[in-house]
Amino acid sequence: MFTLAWGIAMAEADVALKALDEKEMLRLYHEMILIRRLEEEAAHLYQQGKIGGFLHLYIGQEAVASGLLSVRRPEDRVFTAYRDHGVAIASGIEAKFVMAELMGKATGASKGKGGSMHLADVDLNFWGGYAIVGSHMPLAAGMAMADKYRGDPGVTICMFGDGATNIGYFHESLNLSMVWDLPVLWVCENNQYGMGTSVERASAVEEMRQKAEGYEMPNSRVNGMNVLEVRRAAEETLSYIRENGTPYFLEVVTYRFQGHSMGDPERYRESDEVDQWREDDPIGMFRTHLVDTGVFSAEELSKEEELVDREIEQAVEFAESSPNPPPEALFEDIHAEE
Amino acid sequence: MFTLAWGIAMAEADVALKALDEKEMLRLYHEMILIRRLEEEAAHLYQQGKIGGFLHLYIGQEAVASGLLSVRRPEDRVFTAYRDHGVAIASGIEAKFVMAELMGKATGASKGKGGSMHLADVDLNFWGGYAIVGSHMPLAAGMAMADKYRGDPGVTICMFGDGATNIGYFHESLNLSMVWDLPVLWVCENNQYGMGTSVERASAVEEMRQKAEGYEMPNSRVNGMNVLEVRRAAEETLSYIRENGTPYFLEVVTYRFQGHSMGDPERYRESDEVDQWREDDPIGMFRTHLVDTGVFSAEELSKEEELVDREIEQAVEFAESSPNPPPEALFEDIHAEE
Amino acid sequence: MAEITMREAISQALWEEMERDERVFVMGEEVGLWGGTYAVTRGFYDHFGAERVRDTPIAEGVIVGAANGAAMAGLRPVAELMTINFAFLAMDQIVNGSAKLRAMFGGQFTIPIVIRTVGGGGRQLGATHSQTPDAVFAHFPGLTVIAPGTPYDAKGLLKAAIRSEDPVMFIENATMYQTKGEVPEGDYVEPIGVSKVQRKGSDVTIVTYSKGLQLSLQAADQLAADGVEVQIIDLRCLRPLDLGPAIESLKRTNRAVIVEEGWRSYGVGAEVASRLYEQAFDYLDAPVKRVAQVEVPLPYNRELEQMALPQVGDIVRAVQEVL
Amino acid sequence: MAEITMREAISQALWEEMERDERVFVMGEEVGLWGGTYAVTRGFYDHFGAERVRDTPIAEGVIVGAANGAAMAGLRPVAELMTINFAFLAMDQIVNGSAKLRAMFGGQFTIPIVIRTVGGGGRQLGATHSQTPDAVFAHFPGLTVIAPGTPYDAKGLLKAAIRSEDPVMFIENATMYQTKGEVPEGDYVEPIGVSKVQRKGSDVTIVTYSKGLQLSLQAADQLAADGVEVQIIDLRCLRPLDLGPAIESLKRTNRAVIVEEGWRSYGVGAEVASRLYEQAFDYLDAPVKRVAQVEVPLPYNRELEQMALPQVGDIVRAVQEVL
Ligand SMILES: Cc1ncc(C[n+]2csc(CCOP(=O)(O)OP(=O)(O)O)c2C)c(N)n1
Ligand SMILES: Cc1ncc(C[n+]2csc(CCOP(=O)(O)OP(=O)(O)O)c2C)c(N)n1
Ligand SMILES: [Mg+2]
Ligand SMILES: [Mg+2]
Repeated sequence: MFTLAWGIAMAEADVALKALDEKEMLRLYHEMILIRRLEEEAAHLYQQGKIGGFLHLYIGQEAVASGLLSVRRPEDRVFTAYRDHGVAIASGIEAKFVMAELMGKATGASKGKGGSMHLADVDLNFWGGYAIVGSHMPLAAGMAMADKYRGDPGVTICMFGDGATNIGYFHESLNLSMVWDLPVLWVCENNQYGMGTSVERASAVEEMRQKAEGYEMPNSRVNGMNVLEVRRAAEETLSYIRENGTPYFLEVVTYRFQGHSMGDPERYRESDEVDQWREDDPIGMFRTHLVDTGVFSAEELSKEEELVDREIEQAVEFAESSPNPPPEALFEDIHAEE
Repeated sequence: MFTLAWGIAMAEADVALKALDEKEMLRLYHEMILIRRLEEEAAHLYQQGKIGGFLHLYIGQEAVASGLLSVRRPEDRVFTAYRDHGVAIASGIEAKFVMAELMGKATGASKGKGGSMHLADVDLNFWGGYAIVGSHMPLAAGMAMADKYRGDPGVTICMFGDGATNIGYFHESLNLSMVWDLPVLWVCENNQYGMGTSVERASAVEEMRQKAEGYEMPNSRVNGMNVLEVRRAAEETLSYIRENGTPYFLEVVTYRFQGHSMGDPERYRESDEVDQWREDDPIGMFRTHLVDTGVFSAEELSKEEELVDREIEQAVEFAESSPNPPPEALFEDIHAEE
Repeated sequence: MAEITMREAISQALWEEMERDERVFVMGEEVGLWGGTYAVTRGFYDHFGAERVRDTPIAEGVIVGAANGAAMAGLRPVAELMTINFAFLAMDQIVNGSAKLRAMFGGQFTIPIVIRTVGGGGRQLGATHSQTPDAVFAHFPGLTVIAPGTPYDAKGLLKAAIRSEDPVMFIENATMYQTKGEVPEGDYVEPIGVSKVQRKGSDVTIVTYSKGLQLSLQAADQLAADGVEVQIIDLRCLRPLDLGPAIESLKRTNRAVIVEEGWRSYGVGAEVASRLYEQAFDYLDAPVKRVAQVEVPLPYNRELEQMALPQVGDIVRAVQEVL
Repeated sequence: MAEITMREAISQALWEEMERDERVFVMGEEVGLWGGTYAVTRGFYDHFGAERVRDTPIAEGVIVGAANGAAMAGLRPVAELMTINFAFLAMDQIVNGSAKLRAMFGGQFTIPIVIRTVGGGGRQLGATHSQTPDAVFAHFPGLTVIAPGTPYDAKGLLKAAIRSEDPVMFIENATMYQTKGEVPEGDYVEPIGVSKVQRKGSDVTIVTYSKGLQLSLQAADQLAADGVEVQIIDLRCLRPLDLGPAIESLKRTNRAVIVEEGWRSYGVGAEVASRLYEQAFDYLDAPVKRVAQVEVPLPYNRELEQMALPQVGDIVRAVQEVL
């Protein structure tokens, strides 16, 4: 089993921290809390039958999306898999549009056609969550190629799980990105499991970044429970890509606190393990850090949490009161030319 | 472009050479000549319209199949791609059954149903040539798994091209072989091109063995123009696998002297390059070596070549005089249960 | 006979075959420790061990491919593809591999693989996770395609599939695992490629399979209340396709409705209808009706999704229309 | 009008579209330096350069996948799959990707990809390299499937495909590249989803497409010598499928034969026949005949292979039988 070795991480990250202004700190904190609360609420609504399909929670991994996307530019494109609520929020989709999509409403990010696994907002350059494992990796390569073809700036940020690294798409996409010198940041969220299969039961190597070696792709590994470290890694790797126009492989080590999706019996891991990781709760750690270093007081942060609570309430209200797509929507948006 | 760096190879291989008896030397020489002549004859018959479909010649690569399979045991299984004449012969299929298959005859290795790309003789543990690039790699993993499952000995030797290393199957198969500890010898015949695409235009790395690093799979690279070196590498790697029960990746550097298949315009490479490689003709080099070191005289080898000529004549005769499959064969051998 | 669920029936078949024959093993994503995402192999891992209940990486190509290889080597793999939507990632190994390799090498070996997979819509999983593309697999000679509609047939046919020397694709429907039916406890085998009368009636012939059978049985009850008696033929197997009982029935009813969950165009109903016309043209008093899925990528929204899927009411209407 | 080959017609369409629109580019195995394994893109690499004529690694999944991505980003990729047999390796990207992503995300983007590929048997390439599985792709809503039967249509329809905002699978036949026909020199576009009368006659309606059209035209000549005049309808497009002209024709001929190169069961003919019955039941005097491939993995041996493929003689016989 993978064990934590990030003892010094938060301290180290102080350097980066210093450079951040307070406003950005608060924004980051707000966003992570927003993701967490949104999902807690979604789990609740799922149990009530107001959300259908699969619901894959991101709880425990919030620092990855928030840290990573906090430094992306508008021209940077974002792709992820079906565990996409956090990435959607961190890409800038408002909570209410996420919530409406979860409830299948016409006002949802994907007009109620996609659901939890298929959020997107192309205007925000968030190109969506994809439920076929690994299938978005070729898409990401193609988008980066398009940008390069037209001489447009922008890096394509493509997130995927540890489990996805074992599928053919991973290999074909990474190779192509090197052969064609594509500006892609490949981000592996290693949360230790693909459904119930731990990394060592599915992968020849335990560090996902090692796979990049097979392509001579520069790579590194970072603590995904620390939003500031993720942010710094994102900054560094994105500027590497902007300078060189070639891909980079970033492994972010993290953990999902909940089951794979709703109703997972979790027979494949011990609750001890989960508890141990929960001690490194990315939100809790960040909160403590902000308070300890005196950037914000506990009260200030609690106030922020209340703002989030209201945002969630409003999101639910918006979603609940939004209409279902009309029957004719069944035939819409399939073809561009009818 | 990849350049030769095998200056000392033949001399080094002397050590292995000493240990070989003369009979085996002659057998190796005979076999390589047989492969070469068989293909020269096949090219001829193809031009006459007596062979149809695609015909991928192995000329230039004979030392790979012959060296590699000279040390395999009967329980070792063999898989390769569509460039399979040499592998078929080195697996023990008689020239006449190969020739009959090329002519689509009922007496052919695959009863005339497979053709050049799909030779096999399961009784010899040669499981065939496969025309979908990379598609045999999962099969090889599965066979090795079956042997392990039953506690049978035997290594599965799976040969594939440099071009095949870029397809998803490669990745999925190599990974699985490590995760499940499968006794597979993965052999990449790097002949510098996949059709008209040179290695550096298709692959992130120039040494195929580097890809094994992504799986922490032990690997090495050997000169494929030198039959003795290939043989030694096969010996070493096969015994490694027999001892450890885990896979090994062997890259064999070689070159095809002819086009990808019949009728290739070869616009993608300079004739200079071909000529340069031809100087390292694996058969010519081996002949010179055998004569120079006094193992055999030029006359003895010429006599052997005449034996091969007769064998080829007889193979053609056998094939020409063999019947086509009967019409009812169209419906045979599809299902085991009718 | 005990009433058990489809899930239990399939699970029993697998379990009994694994007990019977050491060469039988299962492999796939989450079949082991997790116990199968549809709980079909729950308890197998503990009982049979990790060698015979093999969790795999997420890599459908090598799941089917390695199972093909193991089958060629004489084992009897049951390779599970978590859903049929992921079978497209193994399409080459299924249609170019399992279906063709025996023939292509002149019959030198057999490929006794079973590819177990699960299709079906209606669970709000969105366009890429809700397909019923059974017809697509049935198009390929060399492959046997089974899609049972009752627990009884699921058990008997899965056993037959595992014992067959030939490659079989065994397609379940995700919304039917709770469907109950009478199933004998011990060993029995149903014949492959033989369709079956699942309800008798003389007014209209319904030809269907899998989920379509369950919907048709419900429609039949409603129709019976109105005095319309339908005869329901369950194909059970899409390749080879047996239309004998359907044509028998047509000769009496002279009217047919085909019910399938998948999309209409180039679907199962097209082949069945064509053969009915070819073989019973003179007995048909009205064009055959096809009840099938509306041709759209299935949306997440529940109402829209249900609109697209064939419903009991659609079948009732179709039967009334051909009368 | 000049008589040119199918190869030239397709090549012209590609060339002209690339000249017309900078967003159009081709990618695939051997499309560049080699000039295309069927020489369709010969000369393109030198003229348009490596950025717009992109040789790829052998990796069909990422060929279609990257093209999907580029299309979503606003380019107009023409992704070439060297043969349709390899399309199974890209099946997920085609049917779960190209076909569905626009709908699944509520229409936020378009996917103006063209997947050019080549099917067809009869060249002794063995079971895995000789398929004509067009029906399989036509099953999926969201995808447009075009398979032209003449150089004229090939050029006009490929241009339409490239200009379409929607994903198109464009299927050629490897034995037809030398087929000649009249083709205007400059720009013209044929409508997608509109079938076409390719020969007039009042005795029997033949519905066909692609290679089937060429075979049917030959059969028609033979039949005409015996005084039988067939009307030939070329579908040109399998999805959307236009049977208007076929039904028009049926109303006069009352007899139909469907000709396709692929396997019979679950093939194109099944869908066409079903619709003809559904829409013109009262006009049909005899069951529709399907001429198609014998259902076996195609063998290498030339005689056996030809036995399995539909021949001109089979069409003649089928027409005589429905008369
Ligand atoms: C091609 C494919 N195979 C299988 C599945 C079923 N499946 C959904 S999520 C998942 C696990 C993915 O694990 P990982 O990539 O680590 O992502 P995580 O869930 O941990 O975020 C599997 C196997 C799928 N959606 N697609
Ligand atoms: C999946 C697939 N894609 C494309 C092809 C067409 N094709 C046949 S051989 C070949 C090149 C293979 O190159 P390599 O693996 O290096 O083998 P070599 O021909 O050099 O022996 C290609 C692209 C194929 N047969 N299968
Ligand atoms: Mg994971
Ligand atoms: Mg090569």
